[in-house]
Amino acid sequence: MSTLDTTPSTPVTPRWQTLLIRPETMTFLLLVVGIFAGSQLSPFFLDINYILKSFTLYSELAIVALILTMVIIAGEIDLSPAANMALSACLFAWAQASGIPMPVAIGIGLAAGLLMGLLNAWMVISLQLPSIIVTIGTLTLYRGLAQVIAGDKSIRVPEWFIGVDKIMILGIPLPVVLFIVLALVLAVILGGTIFGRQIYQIGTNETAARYAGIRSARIKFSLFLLIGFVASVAGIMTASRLGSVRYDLALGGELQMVLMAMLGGTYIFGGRGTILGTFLAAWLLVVVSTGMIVANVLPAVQLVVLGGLLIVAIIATNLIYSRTQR
Amino acid sequence: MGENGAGKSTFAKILAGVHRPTRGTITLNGKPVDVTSPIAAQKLGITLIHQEPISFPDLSVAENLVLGKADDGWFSRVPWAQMTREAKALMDLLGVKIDVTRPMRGLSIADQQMVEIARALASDSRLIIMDEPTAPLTPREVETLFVIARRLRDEGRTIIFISHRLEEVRALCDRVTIFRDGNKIATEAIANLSDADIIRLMIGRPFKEYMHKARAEIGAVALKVERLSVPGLFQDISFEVRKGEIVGLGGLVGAGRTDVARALFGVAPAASGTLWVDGKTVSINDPSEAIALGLAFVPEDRAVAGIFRTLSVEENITAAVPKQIAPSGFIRRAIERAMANDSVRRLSIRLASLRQPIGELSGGNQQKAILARWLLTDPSVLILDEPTRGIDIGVKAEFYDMIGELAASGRAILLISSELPELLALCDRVLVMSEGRLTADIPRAEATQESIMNAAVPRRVAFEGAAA
Amino acid sequence: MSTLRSILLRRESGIAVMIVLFCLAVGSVKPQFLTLDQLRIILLLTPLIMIGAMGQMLVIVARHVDLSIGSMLGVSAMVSGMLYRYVEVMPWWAGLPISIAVGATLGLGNGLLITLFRLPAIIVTLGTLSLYRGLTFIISNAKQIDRQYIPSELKALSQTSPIFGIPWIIFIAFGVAILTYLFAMHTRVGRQIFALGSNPVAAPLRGIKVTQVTLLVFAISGALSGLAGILYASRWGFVNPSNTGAGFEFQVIAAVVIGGASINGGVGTVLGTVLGVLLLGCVAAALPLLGIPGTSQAAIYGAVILIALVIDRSVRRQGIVGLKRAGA
Amino acid sequence: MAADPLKIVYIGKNTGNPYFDSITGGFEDACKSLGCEFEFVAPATAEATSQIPFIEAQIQRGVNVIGIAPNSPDALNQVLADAKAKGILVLTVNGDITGNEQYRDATILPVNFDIVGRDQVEMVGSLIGYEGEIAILSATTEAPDQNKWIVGMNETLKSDPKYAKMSLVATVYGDDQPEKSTTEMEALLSNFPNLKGVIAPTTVGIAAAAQVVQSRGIADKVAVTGLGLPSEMRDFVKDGTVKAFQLWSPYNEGWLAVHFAKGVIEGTIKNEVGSTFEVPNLGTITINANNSINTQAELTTFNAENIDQFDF
Repeated sequence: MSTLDTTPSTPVTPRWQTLLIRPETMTFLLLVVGIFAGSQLSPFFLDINYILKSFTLYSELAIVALILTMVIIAGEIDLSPAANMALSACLFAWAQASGIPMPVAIGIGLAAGLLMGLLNAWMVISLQLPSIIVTIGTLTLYRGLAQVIAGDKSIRVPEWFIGVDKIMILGIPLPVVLFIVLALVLAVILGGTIFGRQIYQIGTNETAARYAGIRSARIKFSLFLLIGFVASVAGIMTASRLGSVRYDLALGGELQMVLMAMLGGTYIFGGRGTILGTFLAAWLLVVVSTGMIVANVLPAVQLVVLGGLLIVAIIATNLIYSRTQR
Repeated sequence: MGENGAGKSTFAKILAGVHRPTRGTITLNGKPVDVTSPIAAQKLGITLIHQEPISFPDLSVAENLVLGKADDGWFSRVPWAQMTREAKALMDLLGVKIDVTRPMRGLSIADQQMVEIARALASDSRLIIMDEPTAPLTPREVETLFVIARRLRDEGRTIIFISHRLEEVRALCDRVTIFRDGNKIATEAIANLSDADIIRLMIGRPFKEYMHKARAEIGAVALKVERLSVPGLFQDISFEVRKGEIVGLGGLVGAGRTDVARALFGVAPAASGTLWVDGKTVSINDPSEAIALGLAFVPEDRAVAGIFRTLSVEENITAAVPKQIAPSGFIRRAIERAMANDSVRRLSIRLASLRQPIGELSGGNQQKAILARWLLTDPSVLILDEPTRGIDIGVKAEFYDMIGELAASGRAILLISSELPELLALCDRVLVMSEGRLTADIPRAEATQESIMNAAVPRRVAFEGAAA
Repeated sequence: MSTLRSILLRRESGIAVMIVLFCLAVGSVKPQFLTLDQLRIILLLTPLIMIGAMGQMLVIVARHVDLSIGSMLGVSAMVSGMLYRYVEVMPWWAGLPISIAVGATLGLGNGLLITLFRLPAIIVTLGTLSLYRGLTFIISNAKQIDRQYIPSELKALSQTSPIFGIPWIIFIAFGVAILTYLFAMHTRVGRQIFALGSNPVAAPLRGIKVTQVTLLVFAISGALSGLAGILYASRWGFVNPSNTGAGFEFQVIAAVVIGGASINGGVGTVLGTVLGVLLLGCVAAALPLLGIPGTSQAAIYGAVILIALVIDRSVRRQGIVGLKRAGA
Repeated sequence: MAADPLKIVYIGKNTGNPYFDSITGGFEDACKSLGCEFEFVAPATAEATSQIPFIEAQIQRGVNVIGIAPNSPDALNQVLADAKAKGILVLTVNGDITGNEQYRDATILPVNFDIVGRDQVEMVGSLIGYEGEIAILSATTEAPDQNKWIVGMNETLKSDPKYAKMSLVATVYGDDQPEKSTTEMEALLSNFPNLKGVIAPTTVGIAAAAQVVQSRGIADKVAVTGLGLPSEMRDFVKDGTVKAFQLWSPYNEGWLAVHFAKGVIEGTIKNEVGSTFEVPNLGTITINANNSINTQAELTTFNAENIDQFDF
């Protein structure tokens, strides 16, 4: 066959260049800068044990942010997982405090998480409502229900159940280990399995994905279920770390989760992003937050920095992606 | 008038300021004018009535009439009473009964078009361009439209009426201009042209014989369709496609061909009708089910339904065969690369790297990659919807060769195309659809541009005293 | 008959009926709920939400959403509070234009980020929600502006009444609602906001300046948050960097969505929004009267938002189906 | 010992809470006079867990003393245990982790909280002539201090014949939010038209209650009292809406905390129940049961005569 196509293809950009303008590179550089700045701000900052310990405080959110990354890549968003964490944790704690055996109580918490994911999935996929508004509604509802259940009091968990963050594996707290392991697993799933591949394809072009025989509704449904479930796991982990549960557990965590995903270069309109990016961004966020806290920086400045980072991150990712798009 | 893609709509949009011309001048009432935007067009008294009316569904009819009409400052008052009064007067003038205070949402397309016409009147347009306004209308509505159009003409307004319905053009127009392949072919008083003349002028490109491969053995029935219907889109479609056979599906844009294909493939399943694949009755409710049955579908609009623009060529090619590249769920890069490489070689896709985003390829190579995607599924029935649209002439020839080869290897092919020479060159039979119905099944021997066009152009029986 | 039917079918009638039924139900248990005095209480609960809801309604009609209103409220109230505290010559009324201007500026900031970089409003305002809140802390050095610094004339707006014992602040809120009505229904740009939200693709074809209209909408949302900010100082007599305006966005969005504004843009009425606000006010006033703990309030808001979404969805689906059928 | 100045940090409930300005003032002045280093930090919001990263950071900074106004009676247990394990002196100041006392070394409270209920009942009684219906507008349902005082009020009303003609008709909770407190107050007035007095033992609640009474113009009929900040209540006292209310000196809490901490670390004060020590301006202080220390014996009552003497 003759090739008569006269339209020249664009020459491929060299690999080092594509690597340099990846958003993950930006995240990594920011992380380096953050560590440097932290060590300049306070002499107490640069201590690996302290950073690890600080990370445990954010590890539950970071774990959920990994799944959220997949949800965003698939072209949706979920703002409710932090509220989900609170409600599942409250249900779990309330169940075990009212005498239900621990395994059953944990089961109740996890089932509640799944159910909350199911409600989101049903409204977004079956009713085809925009996920962003739906999850703002469910975020209010879930946290509200947590408040109904727990009131203003905290519910204690038994002494033996406390301290998931005190379990060390090779000197690393268990929640951090879980985060790292989950990140590895999800990175493999997202980058190496057909399930992950199809998540990118749905997020890039859902119509084309359907035409290619990809069951996008099913995949999105499972992602919402997954994030609901993982949020409940994270909620119960938080309960173990704190030793008690209140309705305001992980309050405002949705901002942190979205921030981790966005800072890691996940594209808000779907189709792009990596687990590596979110992994780095989680550390970046911890470094920035703890750096400022240990330097006794006014918490107000932290709010400004976090809000500003979110906006800068989406502007930067948008620019990077629009450059590589054509 | 003109065939699909002759450039009628684009021309109309340039006149109305939606697109800018690269060169040339527009002369209006003897003066050269520059139509820079839709608003400028409106100020010049030019109104374009789009094929699918553009409206603001949540605003009232009256508001849709005046919106964008006069731009006298952001905070100037909206004169509701006057607006409603004027809108009512316009509707009365047009003789249509539409409550002008109701929102546009829920109006029939015909009524929406009436609103568009009223809008042209409201801004006192002297030149009204109607782009295929009758396509979605019932005969009675067409008649109403024509009565109004004639009255507007009698008032001294100019109307450009774009259509491919011979009868309508004959019934309404004084002169006809025929476009073909972006060129003006002829302008003539309608009385001087016979139907045959017009059809000849529309299609009259010199018939170019494409190389056609040796015909394959035509085998058993691979796909059979009976009385397939989706209310509002198409009715009672019945046909069959045999192994090794290339069946063309011709017709004008909007005839419902793509809708049939989408129904076959389970994208938008049919409301009623029966399907057989390889002699077995099947029901297909999702593309994945169609694929499992050995169907493949190269859709018409690559950007919307075909490619994953930002993903790699490799990933685009292997998108429909997850089980082959990932037998255990984990992607086997080596297999994937080998399959993609093989496809690239077989279809001679020009690219710099398999890892390159497909959006960087030329249109023809993107289309080849989509075809490659479907060939990997080893389909027994291949539906191609305008496979060569927007592709260079040289690459087209490659596609023709490939389609021939695919049939020769025993696949059944349903080829939807608006290009008559393409249908004539490739097909063993040509089915023609018009207004949602199958109007002809022409064997290769009898297929000519004229015979296809004759079946494709809708002919309305009665305009006079039309009772639907 | 048909006009009666069309009135009954309107969304506003539905909310009005809900309000009446709710009040009767509460009144049957607690008769004192059906007194004029209670009406005053309900009205006093609503002015800030009503003012915020007017801006948010316009934003939602334009197919966006503004999550930062609570923080904008906080910044504007704080700026005026700081001026009251440290600038002796500041007349009491000066806080009104200052807060409105501060709010409008912040809103314009949102609008610029959204239009310049083509970012989704929800993420931008999620970012500025945090950023503007931080700003409140920074300008105030995390110190509350106490009651004694808020001019008594300003506080009097919430307590003294020109007529019928209804405080000024309620008249201001309804005044804003009426102005919003006039703006939305009777100015060209107001209608352009609806057109833009109704069909963003068609809008530029009909000569609507999309960027400018979007900026204006966010500036209005900010300006009204600013007005709500200074009235917060009037109503509660203090400005606190962390409390003032916190959670405001959820109440406001709930009211607007209940009021029938469609998240798909183009649809929303001032009357519906006012009724949505009043319904929330009735709920808020009834809960303590019935002895229901305030902790269930958030859950009720959340449930109400979701129900409104589902209703909106089913109404819209009918509309689309109707259109298709008519077109066939 | 004198080589390194003592590093003291106080962690408030949240920033922007005017109450803590005064406590911080006490800390600052005491640290200046004793030669310690002092920092005040607080999270932006007052949810249960928001103080944890701040405590972690202070441990990392190697401070000697952590004073904290805990946002939760139990969510801080783990991290406070860590702090204690590092040899840091942990003091809860202006609020205790009731039920989890083992996680702090001592608590510094303004007065003996056992008497607050009794004093508040006496205050409202004196305002309404010891006769009629009264109600309580509290903060949150689970606030330990509030509940302790409410129990005290109930017991006083029941046991003391002096208050026999007073009846407590309702206890409601405004969650320390102005809006919520206002609606609860309005509901009280609607539900109990014969209400004579309201005790709001919380700064947000008393201001909200006073405002409702002020705007309704019913100060003669309903007496509002409770615990409030003079800076927030000054206007209400001056225009007669509130005749009198009570509080203590938050400043002294900070002042006492620093003196106590320095004494314990330098070994001059024994942190044992029953031991006593001297603090300038405050006199002799005794360590009560549960290692609880109070700055003053009685609540301070503020009224139109004395309110201008207090600037917090």
